[in-house]
Amino acid sequence: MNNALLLLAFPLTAVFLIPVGTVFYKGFGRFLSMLSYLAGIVYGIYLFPSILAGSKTVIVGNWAPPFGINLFISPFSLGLVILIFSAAFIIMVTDLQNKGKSGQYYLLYTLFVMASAGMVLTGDIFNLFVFLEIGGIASFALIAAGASPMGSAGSLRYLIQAQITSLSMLAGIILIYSASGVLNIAVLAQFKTFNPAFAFLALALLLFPFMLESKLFPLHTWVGGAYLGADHPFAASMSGIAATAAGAVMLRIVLTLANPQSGFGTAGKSIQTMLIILGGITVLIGEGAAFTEKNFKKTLGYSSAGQMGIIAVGIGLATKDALAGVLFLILNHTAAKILLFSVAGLFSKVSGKEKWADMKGIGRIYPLPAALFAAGAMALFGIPMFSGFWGKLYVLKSAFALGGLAYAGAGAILLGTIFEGIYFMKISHTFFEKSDISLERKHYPFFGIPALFLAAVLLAPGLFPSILGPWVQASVKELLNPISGYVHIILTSGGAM
Amino acid sequence: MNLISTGILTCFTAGLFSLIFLQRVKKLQWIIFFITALFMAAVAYRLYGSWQLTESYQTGIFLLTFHNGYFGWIFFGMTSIVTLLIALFSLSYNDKKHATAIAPLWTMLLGANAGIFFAADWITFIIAWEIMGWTSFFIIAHGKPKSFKAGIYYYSLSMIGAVTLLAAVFILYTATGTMNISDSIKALSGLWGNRDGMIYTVVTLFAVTFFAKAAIGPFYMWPAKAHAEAPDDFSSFLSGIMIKYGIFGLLITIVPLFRMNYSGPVVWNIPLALYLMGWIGALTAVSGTLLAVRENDMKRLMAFSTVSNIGFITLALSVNTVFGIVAAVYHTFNHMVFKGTIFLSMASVKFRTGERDMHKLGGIGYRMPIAFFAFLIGIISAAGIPPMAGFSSKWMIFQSLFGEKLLFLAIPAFLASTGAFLYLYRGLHSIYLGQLSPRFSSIKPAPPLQSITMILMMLSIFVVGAFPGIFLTPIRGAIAAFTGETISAGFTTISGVTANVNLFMVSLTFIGSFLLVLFLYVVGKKRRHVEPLDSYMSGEYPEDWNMIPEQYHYAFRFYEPFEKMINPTLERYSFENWFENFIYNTKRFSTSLGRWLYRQQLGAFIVITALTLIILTGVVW
Amino acid sequence: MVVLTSLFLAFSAMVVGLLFMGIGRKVTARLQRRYGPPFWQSYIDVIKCFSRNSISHSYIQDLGSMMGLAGLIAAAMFVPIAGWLPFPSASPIIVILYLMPIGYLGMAMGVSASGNPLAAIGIGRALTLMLGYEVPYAILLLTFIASSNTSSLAVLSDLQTGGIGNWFAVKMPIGFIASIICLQAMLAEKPFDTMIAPAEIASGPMVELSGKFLGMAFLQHAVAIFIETGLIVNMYLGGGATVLSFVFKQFLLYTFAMAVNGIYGRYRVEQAVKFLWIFAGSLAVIQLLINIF
Amino acid sequence: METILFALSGLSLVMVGIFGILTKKNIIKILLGLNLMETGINLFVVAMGFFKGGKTPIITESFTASTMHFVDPLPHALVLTSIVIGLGTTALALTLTLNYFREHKHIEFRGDNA
Amino acid sequence: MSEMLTVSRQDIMDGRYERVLDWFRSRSMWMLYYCTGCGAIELPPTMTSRFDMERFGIGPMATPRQADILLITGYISVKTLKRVVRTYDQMPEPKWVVGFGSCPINGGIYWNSYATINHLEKYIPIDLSIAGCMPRPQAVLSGLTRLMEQVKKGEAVGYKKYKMNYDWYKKNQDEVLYRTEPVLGGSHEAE
Repeated sequence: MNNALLLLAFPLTAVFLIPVGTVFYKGFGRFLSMLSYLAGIVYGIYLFPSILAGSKTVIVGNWAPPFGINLFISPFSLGLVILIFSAAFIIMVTDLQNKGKSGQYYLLYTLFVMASAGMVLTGDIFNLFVFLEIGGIASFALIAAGASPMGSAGSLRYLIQAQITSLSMLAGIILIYSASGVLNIAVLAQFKTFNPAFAFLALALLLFPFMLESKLFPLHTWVGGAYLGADHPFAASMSGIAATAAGAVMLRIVLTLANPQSGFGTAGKSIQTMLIILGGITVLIGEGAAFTEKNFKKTLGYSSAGQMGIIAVGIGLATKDALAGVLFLILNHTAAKILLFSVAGLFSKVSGKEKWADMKGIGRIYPLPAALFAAGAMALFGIPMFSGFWGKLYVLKSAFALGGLAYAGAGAILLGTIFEGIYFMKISHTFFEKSDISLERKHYPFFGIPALFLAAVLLAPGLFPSILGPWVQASVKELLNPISGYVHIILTSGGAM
Repeated sequence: MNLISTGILTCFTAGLFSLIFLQRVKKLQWIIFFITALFMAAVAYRLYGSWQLTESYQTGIFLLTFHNGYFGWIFFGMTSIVTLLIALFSLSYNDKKHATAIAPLWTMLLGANAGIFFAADWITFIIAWEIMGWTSFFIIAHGKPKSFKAGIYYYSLSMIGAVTLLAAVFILYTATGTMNISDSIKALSGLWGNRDGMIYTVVTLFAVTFFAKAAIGPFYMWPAKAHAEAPDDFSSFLSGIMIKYGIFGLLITIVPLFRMNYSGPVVWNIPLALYLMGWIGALTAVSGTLLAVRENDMKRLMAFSTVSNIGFITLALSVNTVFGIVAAVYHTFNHMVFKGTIFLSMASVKFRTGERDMHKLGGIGYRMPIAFFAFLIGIISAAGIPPMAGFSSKWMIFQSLFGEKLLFLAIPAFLASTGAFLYLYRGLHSIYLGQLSPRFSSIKPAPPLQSITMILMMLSIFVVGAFPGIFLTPIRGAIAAFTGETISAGFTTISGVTANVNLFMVSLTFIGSFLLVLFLYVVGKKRRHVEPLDSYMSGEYPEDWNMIPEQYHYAFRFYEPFEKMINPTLERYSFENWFENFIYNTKRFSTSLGRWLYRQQLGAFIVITALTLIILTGVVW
Repeated sequence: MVVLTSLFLAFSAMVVGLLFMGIGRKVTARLQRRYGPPFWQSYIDVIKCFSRNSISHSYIQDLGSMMGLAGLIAAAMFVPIAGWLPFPSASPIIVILYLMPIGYLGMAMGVSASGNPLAAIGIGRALTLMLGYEVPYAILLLTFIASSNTSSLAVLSDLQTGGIGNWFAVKMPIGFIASIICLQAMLAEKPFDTMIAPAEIASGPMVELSGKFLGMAFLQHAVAIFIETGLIVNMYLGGGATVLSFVFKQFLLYTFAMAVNGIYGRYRVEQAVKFLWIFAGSLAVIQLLINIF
Repeated sequence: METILFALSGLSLVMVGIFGILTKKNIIKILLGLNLMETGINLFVVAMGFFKGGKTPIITESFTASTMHFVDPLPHALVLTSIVIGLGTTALALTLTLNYFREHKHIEFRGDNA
Repeated sequence: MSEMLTVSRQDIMDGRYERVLDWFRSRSMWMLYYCTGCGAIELPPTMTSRFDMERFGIGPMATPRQADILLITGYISVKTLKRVVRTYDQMPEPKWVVGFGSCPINGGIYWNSYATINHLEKYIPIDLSIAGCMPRPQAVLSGLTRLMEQVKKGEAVGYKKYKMNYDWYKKNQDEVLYRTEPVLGGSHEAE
């Protein structure tokens, strides 16, 4: 059994089994979904050493790449899939304290995780569309399933916007198909006869939903409602999993298609410029919105937009350093956001408040979560000793080295960092402020252990950046040399499993 | 043995340890803090002499390097000693009633302190700088709503400084290809004449960073908030040591940059940019002084005094001579000691009384003599009056200005220097002299440990006042190692451009005169002691009018006529108001933008989407 | 030997200062068509003050008074009298200008310790006034640095030897006028005596001084007169070839100041500061500009 | 020519849909607009696979690859998927609208419930 | 101890050493005017160019701390007595009191007023009285020169008398002062 399809098969099996199992045991959904993530993690880690040695492609249904669907398992995609599964698993663990979620919730959640993982792995743009839609539908439902009465409103808005973008993507797909006759990224990467303008439009339409999902300006307007509606675990997932997947897809598509051998070459360059501009604006708008926002979940959501803006700038820069930074940032953002959302969830639960400004003094009753929040926040805005620092540093370094427009991007990142630092410090300190809040202190073991683990995940690469070294180097090498690292492997099916 | 990194790691480990495990035992946290400070002082002692010690660690693409240079060491050594004294003070200050939870963070801050001074490459410097930023934020805010406001103000400026530092470093790195601090500055100076625009960008960014930290120029307003609201014992660290990081930063970046290969425009023999910096420093000194004169809160007053002194130091740095640099560093160290003393004395007063508003105090000096003398010696030094240490450095700053004939810059400096008498006397009078309130009539003198600290600091001010060589000799050595040039100065004599002063002689003269006057005093007829309230009130008995001593304490709006004179000007040109208006308007703008974007999200979204599509297509076709 | 000469200088500064004060009173009296006290009246006053009992509110008052006089005496040691100094020093003006404040600070501290609000008001005014005159005075100092690159009084007086034509009062008349205005303020004579204002704030800083403390305040004022006039003599009037001519020039300056004192009213303190900054300050700046360019 | 006609008619449906989404506040109407848009895109997809005179791409006896012109079958397959997804989304959206109605007692976006 | 001690002036006069200082004291006498009554109007002519008090070293001073002479220029009402006593207490020794006009001597035209005291001597020791209503500047000067002579001889010893008979003076003062007690209800009552 050495088939990477299993990575998707585990959650998919769970999805099918959950409705059946829930009939017999109410907690079955939670159990099975967690089991499937765990299986995914274990299997991913099991595969990892061999993948690090050489990327492989998995051909689905025995149809060779130009025609059939293939999954691509590389250090980059496998690493992110492991990250996604781990994130899902940890979110589920922190959520263990909340009883009473139905089986459907876990079904949808597992579907969502599966779709996210699928987006990272797939090598076919229509397949990408399908995963996107599956994930989308799951998330609309999950947002609406959140406890907040705003759920359905936020969900509806998100739905409408997401549908428009995914329909645009469909149009993009068909444009590309009509011009080239293929849907496979690897093939497209070598397809030369594109009108650059046409290529730009197609590529932009193709990236549209992912820009939406990673909350890039001007497609970030759904953030408020959706985050407000979703419950904390799913808000964390949107931030940690969906955005990660979207970032991975953008990385894959932009870097693979924009290689100079492809007809998308010049268009890709324009797309990268666009990403720098939009990313820069997103950082400013996102952090600015978070700066003025008082609702805890929305603040974190907008901050997530800001982070994705930095990642977008990094993708746009597309240098070795920038991509290393992006990988650091993705890891950092996922871990930190899960940590922050879990703390936010815990605090909302114990205090019954939604706004962080109302949570004065809660950190004096729950010192560990509040301290971990501060740590996560600092990781997010790039304080040294956390991985976010290195990520930002790498992105900035390459931005300043490139010059020109990249200066603007770097300026936006720096300016956004100021806002981010200020409001995160505000929030962190608010928890420790003296107040007359009186809460009974309860113990939440399912919070502490995963939160500490996340803090460790944030801290370890920060202190010893070299532990991520092999993965980052392999990924960056793969992303920067799409022909040798991606196209050839797929087209020759050399590494087929 | 990797002494530097061991020291820094010790600080962080000790800090984390006490943060995590000693939350319940505040006393132990402070003891750990003191031990760490002691350890760092020992490290400083051990590091003396081994000037070639370099420690580096490979992390990712950057090499983290520490280097023990004479120049960094002298700052580190000085700060370590002062920190040790403050730590000693804190041990006694943080009793059950006054304890704050800042000790672990402060312990970590000591590590950042060492990191800043020993960093040999920019990444290390940035790391230390950022750690310093957030730890000090939490210390300043320390859980009080009012302090928190001050802290967030401080941190905002700190963040601005941090990001400009990042930008500056990366532009520098791109241009020079090296992360090593001194190498990169040297390499950058090689580009004078070719890429002046880039160099000025870097200079501006560095200037923002270090001006923001040192409260120079438009950033003059944060010390008043942060110093005032920080824990009292930390205020002296903040004012004495932390604000000097900015000066250190200027010393390692802008100052050497303009000393090497400069070929741009020149005003009065110094580079135009430095001349501008000089004016910024001079205006900072003046505005700090004028604002301090108006203050009624003792910690705010001294914070503005710090701003004023920093202005002086900037002025000396801008002179662009070795003499000026020596003067600046000397004044930096002097300021470290005397402002530390002053803040410790005020902390002691607050420890006993709990008051910070000066008009509510008064007469404390009759009850707390050692605190009073510490403050007195401190302000004499701060005012730059011989025979205390402050005079010699102020004198050198003036001499450095005279030496380059920067006479117009000297005018505001004189104004600030004389204005210092005003606010310093105000502090002395309002806190320690005048009428003693019955509320404080039974307060005890400062506890022994606090007294010992203050006595030690007083003595050092006095001794350095007579023998400036104690500071100047190592400083000259360090500057010689740093710039390759040196200045002449004796152990007791400071030489200026226009005249030399033998400070030992000045001290002796003063002591001799004092003895003479003491003789006169003894010869004169005996004195009778009366209570402060028994004073000339047109023959009136204050008790008859239900008057209490506080009402006879003239402290509130002490310089009202003068305030009336300067208030309109100060209010018109207040950066603080500008800054606050800016923040307010930014917030308003982003709120309304947010409303537009998020409330009408659907319509806005689609319009924008459509527009984007059209633009995308339009741009391309 | 140095100690003895220093002591001598200290006493002579007091003696000369008191003499001036006495003569000044006489001059004022004559201006007001009175007979006036004998010129040795000030000596009597001081001795009487020391012969009286005194009242002190706290140890700080004693200390402050002593510090006040000591600071001024120490400053006097640096003023060359016709080129003569008790011990070798360059006698830089800045040292003198900054040693005098220790005297004033001591005095201020002493009277503040009495707890009388009037004293504090007086000191507040005095310090404000100090801000008024120190700035023009410092600019005058800068004019010398601009013209002859020295801030040493000894060097300055040496530069002026050889006739009236070499005096800086002649060479830099504008600066001289500014310095005369500043002198008036430094001596706290009318129109700049708002810090004393006996009828308003009961003689301000001295309100609680009695007996020997008052005596020390008198001596302090005497020494201050000696230093302040001596500074200007050295700076502008050639310093004097002999001790006698030096003292005579001081005397002239002081008499002039007393004459002005006799006929003027009193400025409010902020008016005084404005006057000093605008008139003395701009005169000094003009002189500075002339000297630089 | 017919391909362009088809494509344009599809795109005009998209425009109608966008108009609906932009101008209407009633959620049902917005969803209708969305569906119109979706249909338009589907039409566009199909149009992209069509050319005049193309045969049905079904393998029959008369199938000879070298002579026959087929319309491209892949877009049809894609459209099928897309329609299914659209159906699912619409169903979900309607459910959400029902929820929305329960919570707000109306089915309009009023701009104040971000 | 309500009886006044009668001691001869010789016993409490200044000693030989003090006499040297007394000369200086006599040549430099600073006055504090207690200008409650109408007599103060006679002082400006005494000071200004016609008579010029300053030639004897006599001059006005602002506060009791600096003054040697307390000059009571006119009647003393019951309320002001308290202030006079306080002022006198605040003066450092040696100190002298000069009664100016008839009122401090015997009440003058106010002798039967309910609001004034008649004999200031009962409350504080008076070294010298200048009679007249009003005494002219010549009289003032003559009185002051007499005081100078007394001081020079060490005979002006009122302050020593006051110290010795403090209880007697205190009793007399209290007899009057209780009438002025409730000014604002008194601070001790308010607390």
